[in-house]
Amino acid sequence: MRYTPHTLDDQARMLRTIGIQDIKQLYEHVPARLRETAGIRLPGGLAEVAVRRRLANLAAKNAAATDWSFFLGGGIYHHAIPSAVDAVVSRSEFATSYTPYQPEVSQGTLQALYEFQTLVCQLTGMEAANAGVYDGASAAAEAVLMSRRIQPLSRRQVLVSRALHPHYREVIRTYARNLEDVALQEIRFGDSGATDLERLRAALGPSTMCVVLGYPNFFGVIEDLASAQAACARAGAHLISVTTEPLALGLLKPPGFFGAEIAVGEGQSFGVPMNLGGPGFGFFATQRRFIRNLPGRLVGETVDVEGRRGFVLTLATREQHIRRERATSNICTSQTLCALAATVFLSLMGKTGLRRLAEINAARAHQARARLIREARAEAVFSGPFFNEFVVRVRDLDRAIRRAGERRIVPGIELSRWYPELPEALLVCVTEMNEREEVERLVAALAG
Amino acid sequence: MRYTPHTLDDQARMLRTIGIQDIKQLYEHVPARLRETAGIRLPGGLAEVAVRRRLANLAAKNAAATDWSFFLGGGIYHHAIPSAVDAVVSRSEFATSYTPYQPEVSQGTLQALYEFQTLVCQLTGMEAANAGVYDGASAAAEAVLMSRRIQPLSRRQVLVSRALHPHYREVIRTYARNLEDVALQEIRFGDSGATDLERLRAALGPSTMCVVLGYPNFFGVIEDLASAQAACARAGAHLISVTTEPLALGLLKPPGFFGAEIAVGEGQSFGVPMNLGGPGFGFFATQRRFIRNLPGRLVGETVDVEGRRGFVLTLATREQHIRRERATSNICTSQTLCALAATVFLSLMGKTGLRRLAEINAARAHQARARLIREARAEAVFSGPFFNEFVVRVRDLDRAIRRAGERRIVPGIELSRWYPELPEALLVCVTEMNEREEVERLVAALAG
Amino acid sequence: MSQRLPVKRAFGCAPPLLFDSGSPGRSGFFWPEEDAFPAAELPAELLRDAVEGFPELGELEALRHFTQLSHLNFGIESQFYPLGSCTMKYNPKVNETVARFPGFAHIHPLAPVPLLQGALELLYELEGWLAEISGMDHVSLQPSAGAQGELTGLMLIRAYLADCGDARQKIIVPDTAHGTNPASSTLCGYEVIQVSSNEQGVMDPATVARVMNEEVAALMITNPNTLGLFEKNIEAVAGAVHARGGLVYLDGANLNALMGIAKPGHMGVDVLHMNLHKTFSTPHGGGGPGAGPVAVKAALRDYLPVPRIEKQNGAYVLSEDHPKSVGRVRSFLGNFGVLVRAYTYILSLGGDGLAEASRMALLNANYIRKRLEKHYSLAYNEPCMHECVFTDRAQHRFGVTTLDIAKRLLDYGFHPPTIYFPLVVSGALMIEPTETETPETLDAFIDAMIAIAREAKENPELVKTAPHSTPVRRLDEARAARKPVLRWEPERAERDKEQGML
Amino acid sequence: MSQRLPVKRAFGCAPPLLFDSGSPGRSGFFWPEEDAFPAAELPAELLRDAVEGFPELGELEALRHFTQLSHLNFGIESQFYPLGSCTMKYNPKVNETVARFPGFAHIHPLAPVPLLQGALELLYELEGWLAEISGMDHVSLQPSAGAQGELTGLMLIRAYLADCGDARQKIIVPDTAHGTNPASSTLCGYEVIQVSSNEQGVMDPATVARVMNEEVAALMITNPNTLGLFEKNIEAVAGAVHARGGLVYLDGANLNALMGIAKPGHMGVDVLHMNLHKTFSTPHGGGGPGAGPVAVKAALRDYLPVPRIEKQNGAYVLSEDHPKSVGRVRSFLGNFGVLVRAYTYILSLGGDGLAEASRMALLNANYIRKRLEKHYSLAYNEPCMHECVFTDRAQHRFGVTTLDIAKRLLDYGFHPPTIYFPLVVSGALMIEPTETETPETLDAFIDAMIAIAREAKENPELVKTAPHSTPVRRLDEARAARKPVLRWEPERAERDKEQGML
Ligand SMILES: Cc1ncc(COP(=O)(O)O)c(C=O)c1O
Ligand SMILES: Cc1ncc(COP(=O)(O)O)c(C=O)c1O
Repeated sequence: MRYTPHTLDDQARMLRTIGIQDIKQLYEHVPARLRETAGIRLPGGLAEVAVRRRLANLAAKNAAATDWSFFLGGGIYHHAIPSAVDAVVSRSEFATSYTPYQPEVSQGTLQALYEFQTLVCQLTGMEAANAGVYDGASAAAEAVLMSRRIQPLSRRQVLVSRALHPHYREVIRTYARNLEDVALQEIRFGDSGATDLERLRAALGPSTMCVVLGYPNFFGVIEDLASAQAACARAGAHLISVTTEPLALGLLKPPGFFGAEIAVGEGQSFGVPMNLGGPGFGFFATQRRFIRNLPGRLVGETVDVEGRRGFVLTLATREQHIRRERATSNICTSQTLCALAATVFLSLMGKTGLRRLAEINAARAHQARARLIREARAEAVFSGPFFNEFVVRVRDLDRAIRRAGERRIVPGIELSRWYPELPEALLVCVTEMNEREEVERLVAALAG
Repeated sequence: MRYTPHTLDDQARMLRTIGIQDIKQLYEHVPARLRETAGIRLPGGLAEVAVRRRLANLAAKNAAATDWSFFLGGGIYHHAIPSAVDAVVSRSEFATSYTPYQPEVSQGTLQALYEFQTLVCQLTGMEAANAGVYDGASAAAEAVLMSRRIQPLSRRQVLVSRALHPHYREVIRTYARNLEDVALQEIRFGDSGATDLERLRAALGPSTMCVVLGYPNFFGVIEDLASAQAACARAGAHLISVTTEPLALGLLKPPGFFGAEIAVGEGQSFGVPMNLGGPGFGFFATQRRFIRNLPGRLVGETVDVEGRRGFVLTLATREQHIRRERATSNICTSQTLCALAATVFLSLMGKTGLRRLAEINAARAHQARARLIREARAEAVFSGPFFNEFVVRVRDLDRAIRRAGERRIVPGIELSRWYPELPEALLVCVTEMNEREEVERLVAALAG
Repeated sequence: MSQRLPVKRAFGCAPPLLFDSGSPGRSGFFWPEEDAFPAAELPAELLRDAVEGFPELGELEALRHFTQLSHLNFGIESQFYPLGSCTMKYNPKVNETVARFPGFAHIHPLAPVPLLQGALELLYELEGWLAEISGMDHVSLQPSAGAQGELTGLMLIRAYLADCGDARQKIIVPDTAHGTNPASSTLCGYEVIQVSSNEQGVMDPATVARVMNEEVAALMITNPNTLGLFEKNIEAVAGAVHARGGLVYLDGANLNALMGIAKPGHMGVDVLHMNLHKTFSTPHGGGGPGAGPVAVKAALRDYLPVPRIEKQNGAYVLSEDHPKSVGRVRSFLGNFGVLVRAYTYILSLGGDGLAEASRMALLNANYIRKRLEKHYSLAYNEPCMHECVFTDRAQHRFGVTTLDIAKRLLDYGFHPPTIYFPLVVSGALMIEPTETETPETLDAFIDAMIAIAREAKENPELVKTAPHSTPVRRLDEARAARKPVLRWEPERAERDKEQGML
Repeated sequence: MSQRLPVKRAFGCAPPLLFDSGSPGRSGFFWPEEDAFPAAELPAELLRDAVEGFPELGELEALRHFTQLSHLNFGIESQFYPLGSCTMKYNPKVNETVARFPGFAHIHPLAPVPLLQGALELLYELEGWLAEISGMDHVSLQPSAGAQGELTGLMLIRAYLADCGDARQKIIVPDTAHGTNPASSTLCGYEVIQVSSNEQGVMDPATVARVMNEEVAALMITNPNTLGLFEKNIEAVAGAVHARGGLVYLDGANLNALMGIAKPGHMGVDVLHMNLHKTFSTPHGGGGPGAGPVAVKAALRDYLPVPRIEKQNGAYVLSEDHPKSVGRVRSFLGNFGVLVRAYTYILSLGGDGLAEASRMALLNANYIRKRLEKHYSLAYNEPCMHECVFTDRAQHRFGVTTLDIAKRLLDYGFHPPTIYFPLVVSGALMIEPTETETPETLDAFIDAMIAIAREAKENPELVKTAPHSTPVRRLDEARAARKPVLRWEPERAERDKEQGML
């Protein structure tokens, strides 16, 4: 059979050793009724070439960024991935190993995760980070749950910015729903596209547990974390900063700089292909005093019996396999290989490269916005500062999008499906992958 | 710069250590006139994304077997390559290492080459094989040179079948040309498409050094090696068997079975992409008594100081780096990584798989030929038995080829450019990659 | 002190940390084109300074760092990896090839749906296949891993019961359950009632009936359970739960034992999750990414997470409008890249191949069980399914524990079984060979286990001080937890250098 | 006997041979579709029996075999590999990515030329770039490696002279030349005159003039030569050769030292070859594939091998009709896959980047030379270019040889330099760091060399018995050559098992 190496002789020999004649005897203790109806009605297996043909046909029915011009962000970004990244993550020693339960033969994964944790701290300006969680959205939800573990029972009100990524707000709602004590409240955004700080201050109170803001937010706007943090501090609430485009942290003051208690986000931008939105990974950072409340895996430094440095999974007493129903979270398998990709990516970019890449993104996005407004009669929607994403209003948006589509351009994301208050608004993202001439074609297409 | 890691500080520190101020001092002993005119007038370097774009554009201007139906063989074959093959050869421990001069840290390459030599022996039915040469054509030429090293000065006539691959005949001519004593003579083929054995017997004589036959030959026809070998033996000439489609050896009696003195060929069919015809590798096998006359690298078994088995490059006294002008050949860098690919490929196919794959090729080719003759009014050209390639005559061939081209089909190779005596003859190759429905479309296209 | 110096060896030395490598100003980033580009005008007060302590390496330098790290890892393609409950089967290379097709790797989840028809077709088909394999009615591919599948499953049980006006507070979980089961229950706002398995290592219907009442929302059961035993009373157990209005959740992480042998959907299961990174061959990646689809019976369909993939006159669409749905459990459409691999695996094996896989998984596990039973004592003397559980009882008298045995296996070039799990077995050694291993490999592993049993008797010190041949030897985990060092910091790097630790 | 048993270690054990693995009837080949297909009617007497002793493994089994083998190899991405004359620079990953584009990997050389325009454009452009870099007029990309480039170059010299009615019989080759130079000369039907380099390690014009006469077709010179020294008299030397009607062939294997510094085409060179698998970063693959293009001055153009790539009103064509050509030197169009990588490398670096590469190659080599000169004695006290050559003179008195030093370096995790070449230097240690290595790596290597120099003094036995940490220790090469065992055979496998060698 395809991947089972057993020849008939192998099977016969093994059955003899076991002391039975027929392999069926191995599961005859399974109730007959179940066995009789267990047949799988699927076609037979295919040769590798046939499998590749079938998958190639399916892939051909999708629009890939390799032949289309995407101006799509909204939580998943099209960035350059150096070939060296895949060369590392496709090495079977990384790709096929399990969660590093046996540290003596897992130092590769463990050291890389320790380096990952450090990189996340450096980028977010926080003191401690875990080895990653599923994605940015569940990271945001886990952050709320972590705040709940820390804050007194009297604080269960969660203030969520309406300018936070809609999926993230939904996932927070899904997770919170099962915990009767948590009450979510949405805070509107103002004309700048940033969360309305007046409304935030008004909503903050003695029962507030935490405030969740996007940084930058879903509109690409850079929130004023300084003021938000000040307000939270005054009210005794935690500030949770959520980043969907981590490249921004190569350029912007990090959440830790403002004193955020928790900084989380999606890391896909760092060396992970878009993959229709997954797998990427969630990053999760906090202050040292909170490390025992962290969800997920933590890698720590230690020494072996000969005094040599080594790395291990640590603080496992937080985790499900030890703590079971009292664990800080239920996460077991996470997104390690994507975290490794990010670690490789960031070590290739390095201090100067990451900064430069962020500058290139900002420069291209700002130039594109200016040209769309100047040359394509698009209207600015928000006045706040932004990184590589921005919102414009395009008259007759549907036709404009269709026009662009005919030229193999996807000009951005329509916001009205999540924000009825923003008709004909388009969220446009421009990265280093959008050539100057692509921007020309975008402007032409939207100008009509 | 792109791949040079030196920062300006690094350079300054290193120059200080060396004891100079300016890096130019390192080559000021190079005549000034040379230095002044050494500037390279090429554009500046490009970022990886730009490089990939440029190469993607070039690649898009070629017709790839992934979107076209190729019925092309003629020395390079489109076969299935399991993903596992590239997974192995792309491992940097194999891909980036040098010829294994330091066996203690090259056992990976050395054991694989030892296994390769064994596989070549098993396939060809010969007693010994080297670690590979450049390609099938130079292998054929090297075989003639090897025969020359063995045969007495009185034997310098080389009989080459006209049904041998034209490129191979040309390369033999190119190599022989510099050796005044070697005289090449071509032997015609008969109606079967096989070498005319009468003519061969007539040409064979006391001055004949060797006879070179394709097995199968360029027309896909399976030569009668038994009779050829008998004739050679009688005349004291060496029989050199040359195989361009090694998959045939999974099904056909091997050259060694008939007593050929040397069996060589091209190995691309075994796990190496077509790559516009290179890199592939030449395989080279002979009888034990001749091993000291072999060209190229040889890997042998030995033991280390603790008695453990290990492998080393051996019989180096044949080679250029020791023997210099008296070496058996000048080959140094060969095609090791391709030989490794073949070793992986053959170990995946295995005894039963290789046979089955060969049968599938033969079955499809035979069926296609029958249908072309029956349904597309193509005429059989040769009567001899064939493996996965055959020749048919198609009326109005140019128009037929154009018609096929419009349907993204390349129906085969026109022979008239090499064989004016075969007008409108088409060499058609059918492998496991040509789906049943592709054959339908081929028949339809040629039927017009 | 000298032993503190890094080991000098030809192979397998750990590289220094990224942060202790490189040189200021060095970078693998190269983007000459851009130099002309006008910079964006962003208010200076928004901008950070260069990231302190960030790596500064060249491309080869970085690549060599990670290549050297890879040489410190065991992996399925280098070693036998019989980690119980983890199903470390071969991860086919063709899966990796197709997952990298640009039409899968470089597509955006918020692109217009007409531009994603191939992806949606794949997902739609995969949902159907998983339903057929598991005997359930509907599937959602959203959850990112098994644990998130559990949480999703429990959430929809909760939502379903709430709709029936029958809010309940508790979940019954067997003592053999994986830690994620109780953890997910709590996360879903439930209280956990732990029940113990009987002397045969399985759930007893009577026991369940005894704890089952109107406060209990569901029973979470694993089948085969973590002892590798088939829950032969599962139908009766499910009956007892259903009788009192509860639902049955099946942890399908061990589905690799059941394909073509028994369908969970026929056992009275209402909800289950599957681990595609186990049964369906997607790589574990050193701890993910995985995928943990949930499958339900028809009655629970409306509660599945959004978005859902539907086929409307020939075209695939994403529908979000399901008022009863538990909502969205993660961003976008799940771990698509993982789902492509699982799809490819099922397509490659086909129905018969999957059944064959489960049969061979059982054959391999029982072969090991048989050959080792005279040398190690079995936790339960029952026929096993895809894995078998031993204990260190027989070695205890020599002072050799399961941990020692595991570490000694490393010196023989084998990854150890899962140890000390399930918790009900003291010193558990949980061995899951999977179906992709040859009998020769099993024999080599078994011989090593037997040799270790002998060493435990004749030379216990050798075993207790193992491993002896790994890049680092036994690590001080207590120290790591006592004063956690979770990141590099400049000062520490200095200190360690002085102490010669690196 | 026990030491003959395979080493037990966690990492780095050699797997058994393919032929001693597996099980009869096992195969990684899976092709269910075909079963219906009617078999071809081939005469039974043409068909062989199953291939005796052929491997019978499963897919994972085979993959694990080769993955384990890979762990026994050093490679550039795991170790520093300063192998002199081999230019073991970083082989960029992007080259590997683009070379695998279907539009390059899956194209057929005999497809109609209109279907290959992208490939021909690439080759045409690459020819022009190599001409510009080397200062020559025309280039052929046909030769498969350096040695075949040499042969091709000598053949066209021969053809050219023959056409001039001036057939000649001899080639002058310096004693420092690489072995392929004399070997290629013989293969081309020439007789070799070896001339020795002067006390500065370079060719002396007078010496050359002395041996130069009307029988000599050409001088083969390497610049920088294999001592890493620039042939500073090359113009005069070339003059001496030209004066008597001979041509000058340059072995361009060391071009990595010259880019942007000096063009061979300006030195009086008529013909040269380049090693793309050295200067232009294509991977060595454990011994190939490579590419050894030949470049010539205008006068020799008509003699270049066929086919030639020409541009005719916008389209690229392959022309075979060149009556003066030496003919075809290999099948099809050369090692295209390698040429794509070299093209990508040049495109990535650009003209300035190539010049920078050569400058940094010189910087690295001179840095090593400087730091080691107090610990090892230099072969020649001359400024070096891209590599430097030391000897074991200083270690000899402790009975420690170049071989011992090389083997001891393995224990420090470094690949040794090229040893005992060039032959004119006794106990040569030829170190070529290349430009892609960091100063920190050079320092680590230098420190290891210095430590070994100390060990040679204080503990020579340690060095003489090295390596101590490799999967196998020093191997008996004499035994291998005495009774060559070049292949597996069933009987031998048996015998070895008895002797416990595997
Ligand atoms: C029985 C069982 N249930 C649940 C899980 C959790 O699955 P995941 O790690 O994908 O979250 C596992 C994984 O180890 C398991 O073995
Ligand atoms: C100076 C020199 N010339 C020629 C060659 C031969 O090149 P190749 O190995 O590509 O045949 C080499 C390769 O080692 C070399 O170093």
